[in-house]
Amino acid sequence: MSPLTLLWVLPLAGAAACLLAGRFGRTAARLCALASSCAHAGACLAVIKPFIAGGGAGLIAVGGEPLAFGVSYLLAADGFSLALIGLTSFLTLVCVVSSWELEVSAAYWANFLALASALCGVFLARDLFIFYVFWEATLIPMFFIIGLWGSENRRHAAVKFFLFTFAGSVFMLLALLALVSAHHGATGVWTWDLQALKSAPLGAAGPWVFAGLLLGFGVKIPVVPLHTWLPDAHTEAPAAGSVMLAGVMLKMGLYGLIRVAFPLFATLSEAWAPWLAGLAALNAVYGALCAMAQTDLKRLIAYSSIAHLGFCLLGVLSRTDQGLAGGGLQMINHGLTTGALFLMVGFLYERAHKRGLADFGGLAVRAPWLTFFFGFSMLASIGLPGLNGFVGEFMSLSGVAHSAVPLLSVPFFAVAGVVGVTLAAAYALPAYQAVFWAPEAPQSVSGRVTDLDAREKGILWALSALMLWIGLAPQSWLTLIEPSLRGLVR
Amino acid sequence: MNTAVWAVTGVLFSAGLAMVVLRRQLLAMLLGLELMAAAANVGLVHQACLLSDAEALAAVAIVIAVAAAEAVVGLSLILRVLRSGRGLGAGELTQLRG
Amino acid sequence: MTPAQIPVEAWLLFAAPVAAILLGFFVMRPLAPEKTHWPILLSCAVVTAASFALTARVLAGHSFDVNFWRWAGVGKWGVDFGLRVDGPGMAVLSMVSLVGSLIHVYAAGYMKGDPGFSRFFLVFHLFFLAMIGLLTSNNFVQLYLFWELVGVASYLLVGFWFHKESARAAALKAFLVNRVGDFGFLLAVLLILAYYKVAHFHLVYVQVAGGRHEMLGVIGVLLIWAACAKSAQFPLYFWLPDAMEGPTPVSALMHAATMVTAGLFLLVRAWPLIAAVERLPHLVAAIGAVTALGAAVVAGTKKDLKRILAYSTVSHLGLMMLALGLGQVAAALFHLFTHGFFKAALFLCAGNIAHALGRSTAGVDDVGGMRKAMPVTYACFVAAALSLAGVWPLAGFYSKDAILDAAWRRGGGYAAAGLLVCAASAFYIFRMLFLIFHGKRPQQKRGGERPHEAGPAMAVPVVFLALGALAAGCLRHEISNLVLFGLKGLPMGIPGMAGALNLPGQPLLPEFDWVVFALGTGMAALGAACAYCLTMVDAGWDWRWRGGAAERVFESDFGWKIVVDKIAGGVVACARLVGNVLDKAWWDGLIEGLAASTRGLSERLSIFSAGRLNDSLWWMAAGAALLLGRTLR
Amino acid sequence: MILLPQAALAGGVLGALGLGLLRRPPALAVRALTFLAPLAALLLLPMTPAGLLPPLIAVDIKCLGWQLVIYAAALPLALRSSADDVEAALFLGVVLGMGLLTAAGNLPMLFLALEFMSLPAYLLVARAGTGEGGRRLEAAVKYFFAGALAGGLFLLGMALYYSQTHLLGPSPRPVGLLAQGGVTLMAAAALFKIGAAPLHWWLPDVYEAAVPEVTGFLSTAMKAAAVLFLMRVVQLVPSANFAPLLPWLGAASSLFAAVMALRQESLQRLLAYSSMAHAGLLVLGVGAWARMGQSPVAAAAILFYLGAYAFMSNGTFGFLAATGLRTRAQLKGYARRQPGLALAFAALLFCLGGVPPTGGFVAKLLVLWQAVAAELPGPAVLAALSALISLGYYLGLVRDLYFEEPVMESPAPGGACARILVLVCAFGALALGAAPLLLKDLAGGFWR
Repeated sequence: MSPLTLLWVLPLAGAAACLLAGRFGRTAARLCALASSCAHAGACLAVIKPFIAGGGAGLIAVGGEPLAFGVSYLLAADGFSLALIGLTSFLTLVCVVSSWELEVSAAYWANFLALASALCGVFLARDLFIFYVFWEATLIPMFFIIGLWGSENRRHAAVKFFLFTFAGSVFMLLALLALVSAHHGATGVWTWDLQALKSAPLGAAGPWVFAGLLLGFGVKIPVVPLHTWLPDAHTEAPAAGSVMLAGVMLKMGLYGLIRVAFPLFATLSEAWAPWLAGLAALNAVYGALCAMAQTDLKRLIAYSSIAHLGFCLLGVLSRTDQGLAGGGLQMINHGLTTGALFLMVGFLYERAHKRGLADFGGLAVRAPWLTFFFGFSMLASIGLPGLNGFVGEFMSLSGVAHSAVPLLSVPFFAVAGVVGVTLAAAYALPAYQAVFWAPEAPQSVSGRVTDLDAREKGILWALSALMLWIGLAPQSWLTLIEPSLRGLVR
Repeated sequence: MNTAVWAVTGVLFSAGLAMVVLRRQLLAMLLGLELMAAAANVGLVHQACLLSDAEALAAVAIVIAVAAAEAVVGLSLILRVLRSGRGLGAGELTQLRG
Repeated sequence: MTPAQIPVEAWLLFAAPVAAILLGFFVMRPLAPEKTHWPILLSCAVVTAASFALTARVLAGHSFDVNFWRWAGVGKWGVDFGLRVDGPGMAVLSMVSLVGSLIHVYAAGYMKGDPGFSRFFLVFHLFFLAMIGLLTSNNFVQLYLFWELVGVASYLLVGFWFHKESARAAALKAFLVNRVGDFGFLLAVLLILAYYKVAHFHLVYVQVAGGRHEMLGVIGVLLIWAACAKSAQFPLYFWLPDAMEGPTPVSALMHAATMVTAGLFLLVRAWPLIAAVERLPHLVAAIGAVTALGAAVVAGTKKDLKRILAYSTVSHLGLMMLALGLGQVAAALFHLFTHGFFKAALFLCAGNIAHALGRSTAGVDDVGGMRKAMPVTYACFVAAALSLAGVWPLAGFYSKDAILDAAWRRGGGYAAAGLLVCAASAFYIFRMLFLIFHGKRPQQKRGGERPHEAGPAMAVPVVFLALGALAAGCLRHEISNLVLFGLKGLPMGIPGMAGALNLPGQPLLPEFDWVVFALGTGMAALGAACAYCLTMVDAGWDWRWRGGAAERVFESDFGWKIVVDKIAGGVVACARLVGNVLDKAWWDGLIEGLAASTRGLSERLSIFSAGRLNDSLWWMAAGAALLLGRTLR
Repeated sequence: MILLPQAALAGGVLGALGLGLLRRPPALAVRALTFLAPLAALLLLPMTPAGLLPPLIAVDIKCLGWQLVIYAAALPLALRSSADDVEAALFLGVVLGMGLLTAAGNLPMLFLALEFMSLPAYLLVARAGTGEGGRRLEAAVKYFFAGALAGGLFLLGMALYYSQTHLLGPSPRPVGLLAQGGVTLMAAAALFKIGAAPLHWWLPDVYEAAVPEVTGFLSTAMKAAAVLFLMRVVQLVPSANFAPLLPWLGAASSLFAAVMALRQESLQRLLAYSSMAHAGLLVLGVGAWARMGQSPVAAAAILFYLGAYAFMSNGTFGFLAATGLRTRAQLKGYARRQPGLALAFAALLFCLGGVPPTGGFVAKLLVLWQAVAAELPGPAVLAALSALISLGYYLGLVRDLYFEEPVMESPAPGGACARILVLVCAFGALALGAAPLLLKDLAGGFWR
């Protein structure tokens, strides 16, 4: 049992243990969930620590003994994957602790741990079959999380979320199959190994296969035309569900692009980079504009996620050192800031069962700590320098302005990105003021809102400390992410 | 001569098919089925005699046996429909739809 | 110069405020919120002392610029943070630290008893730290970092009394306008990094001096755009008058002395880039002249005391921009130095008056004949007013005279603008003076108690500032040397840097010129005379013309506020259109409709299987025939 | 010796009828026979060596594989405890017919086996099950007439084929137009049996009216036999004219079935259309198999799919039998009443939908893989679309199961034996998800 296999088996075992512990009552299940997520976080740190000490450029791999149908159990982790796995385990721990007081059944904890296991699987898999299985396996736990513990029209949102992602993934599956068949046609060997498939001669079908992959990953990122599942899924998911959905699941799409799509189709991705960058810039501006028009706080944060992911995509597409590192780091940052924001909206929803901007007001008086933390995360989210949001966005945009890719070097993508940054303040601050600063509206439910308790404050202090650390001293994080990224797209 | 036999087969088969598809009466449809089986047999037996091929003649025997079995099953079903009081028309059998 | 050799005062500049804020937040706020200001005032003292020590070092020719920390580095691309202590930086920092400390003391008195006392002081000192960082950073990225931090601090402070609707709106407007300005700054920094491969000031200067002028025009315009937002210049000035909603110490420190000068300081830092493109300095000068004139005229028509001073600040910043545009770096910085003193003094006097009347802000018609009631405030107000108007021995005269001299020498529109601004500023300041202190109108009794002189904590800082407004003029040679020295003897701590770079344009203040003196003082006297007749002689002037078309013109700043509201409304409408109509109704509707239409299709298709036996058989036969037909072709 | 399994089944039929003669058929004995005969066939299977009994019988390794799948799929119905000897005989007769089909050597034997398995099936549909039989009778009549018509078409096809090629078995040389026409007619008969689009009208009515266990049996064992029948017809001539049509026909019928199932209120009718969608996918698989020169890899993919589908379909229909649920409204909130059964049903639904960690995904992947490998992009995309639409109603069912509030009073659940069957099927379907691991050495030969 190599450490990498442990990384995805541990949460799964934890999930099973939670279900069993559920027999003996809720507290047993909760404790079991906490134990397994702590163990998982510990395992991640144990793997990451020596990795950073070794300069962050190495690669831990698990031998790929062949299974049936050309599949081989091939796992590998470089700095970038480990960073995302670390984020997954940390956010799972945050979710477990933040939903401690909810009266939920053991299945709630089991689903979260199963989701964490599947996510770690995605970030570890180097064999496209296993990658795809984990990729889709994440849908089932999230479907139940949204469906069973969501808010009012959770049922529709859960089905829409599953179908939307499945639609993208089905065509991705066809693309993978075409790739494997083409490789078999040329070499006579059935294999799903990512490295081997790089040499698959696709010829005329190349653009179609690349488009299939992009469709699958694009739905998950989400790229604007394929994004309409996100606001519903985020709004209806429970607090912890939105944290995992925004924190890690949105990164699967971009990770897939960086790990699978770009290396497999280096020439095509270079040729299509300007078009994709156009979409990414559209993402940034469109997400911000939509966020400005929202009246539901959670929906506003969901649209802001679309904008942030637009920056990550821009950075990655610029194919420059700092752009890639910026995109990668922004994925982690977005996980932290949007995770924190969703947590706090979740706390509000737990107390007042309302999410509208007009339903609150005067919270600065009733819940000063919540006001402080929400303000802190919101500033990090709109990219205040000194906090983590700025580092990712700045490096991504600097990458785009600096890029050597034709048409991309003309800075209008950078201009669009900076317009997105500017609009960020335009949607975040009015909402912040309406909920926290404005006096209590007549029909407001602020009366039910009590300030954060120690547990909630503890989580938010941890998240804020991380945000400040990345914002002021991103170098240590960059050494973890950057070396592996640079090798990928070059 | 060969074409004459095929003409008979064709005519008989299409008559049988027409009876099955167009007629409302269940019995008439059953007759149509038997007619189709018989038509195919005519073609088969003619060709078998030309080639005096034993295997084909055995096939003809099998076809005749099977057609008979088919008739038995068909009649039993139609009788049950009659006993359940719904008459022979195929039109009333529309409980299952959609 | 290696990081180890950085003098301890430079470290103290940062260590003291950070320690005070952390101590304040984690210790004082929970335990003794009303004593939060003790560690903070101590840190102000330390900072002031350190800044004076550093100024002495720079005057002695030991300014330094050194990188001590790699913020983020990837492959060849990298951004380092460092410290740059040189002439312009120290000139502004010394004023900022002194004025800032005095205003901190004033705030201790002014904000006593306010429920958000500790929150106020923490954010106030965070702003102070940000301003220090801004003035001592040695590259564009670090400057941008503190620049944004200053913007956030101004948002939190303007919106300090968040229960007031107008304060919230003003805070939001201030931050969004600054954000629009930062659009230019961020894009400029990205372009500098992209085309010059480095963000460090001096390395960029060397490249620009070496002839690389790629995208310099665009970068210059963007930087000017950013400066216009922060220093409230023509296109983006309209947030400053509304920012008066904040408490008086905020208005005094941020919106008079320090924050608004950040924009000018950015242009000083980026001056070699802007000067390298021949048309840009004219743009800066033109913006400065237009803003100065427009704001001075509008200031004369305002009713609220603090708004008059706000427009006066916009006007004086316009003058500084004009000086900078004409190449007079030292003149601009010296005027910034003196303006800090007399404008802060004026604001604090206005604060005292309002405080005395028991209100947060006072209008011209609420006050009158306060001369005997508040003698100290009256004295300070007169000193600062005269200094502002540019009366001979005072500080304001020397700095304004230098600018007027440069404008007069350049001639043309600039000279006319300069003179008109002198007249207009004299008019509005004396109008204020007469209306508040000498007005014959009987005082309306409100709240019964007579206005009394402010307490010592609020009066002492005002006095010091007034003294500064009087005496700052004699420092003019030190300031100009400081600016000159700062740029010459700059031992470079950064490898691969050539010797110091001389800024284009005369660094020294011009000599005394009788013609300019006569013209300036004459125009000031003319302004004062007009103010006297329109307030003391014909008392009703201030109310007669109101209500007419003229008021609408002045209230909307010659129509500019209407244009801005239209633009803002347009953006919000566009967002609502995209968000609700395009995204929710059409696009989401299309996809949901697709799903619904497949269900509908299933509805329509089911009529085929009506369950009749013959139809089934008919379809079967037809299917077989179809299959046969397709294969036999 | 080579027909041992079939002999065991024939013994079963005669035994059941014999017991009937004794007027008082002891219920236990009949039930034992219905269970033992397929089990005996299953056990005897590996022992029967390949061999030829020209011209009627031809048994080889592949045919044994097919028999294995068919008998396994037939087992669940064998479990249904019914004291009725005639029903037992009919069931064993159908299974015997399928056994003969796998061993059929030439066309007449194929026709005999086809009718031998169809005729008892019509009666089984009419007879099995308690309560008023009106709906089942109507379904049986429809099934009979459709089946007989298909039989007639097959006969005509055989006659035409024979008249030109003078052969009753596969012809090595390419054949003329008349024979091609004959082969096409025979293929039409096979397509009818599978339930492909234009010839499918009988399927929903029969699957809805019959008792769930019988429907499960029909949708799995009968479908496997029908697919084998289609493959035998394709093998008749070197390059059949209708083969290139199969992928499009399969994909189109799968899409049509998926769309039709969206709006169904009755659970059995919905699962009937879902079964038709899977049948379409299998026809696509056969088309890909034919296009790739009848490669064993494609045949293995189809066999795997049928094996996985046997678990899935028997499981879902077993669930309907075990719980007695009829409409989607009754299904609402059922997870609160029967958490264990509901979880198994949800797992089966995810398998049917082809969602990765399950066996259904591996099956669908293999068939799609063959379609893509055979350069059939159009049908592959249509199949992917139908998979997406079918997931729509599978998720709809899971949504009713878990997310809805229980509305109506649902009937009391059935016996323990039926519930265990559902759990076993669910476990089997999920276990197949790890097929790459499980079949590491077995399928190695194919895929290396």
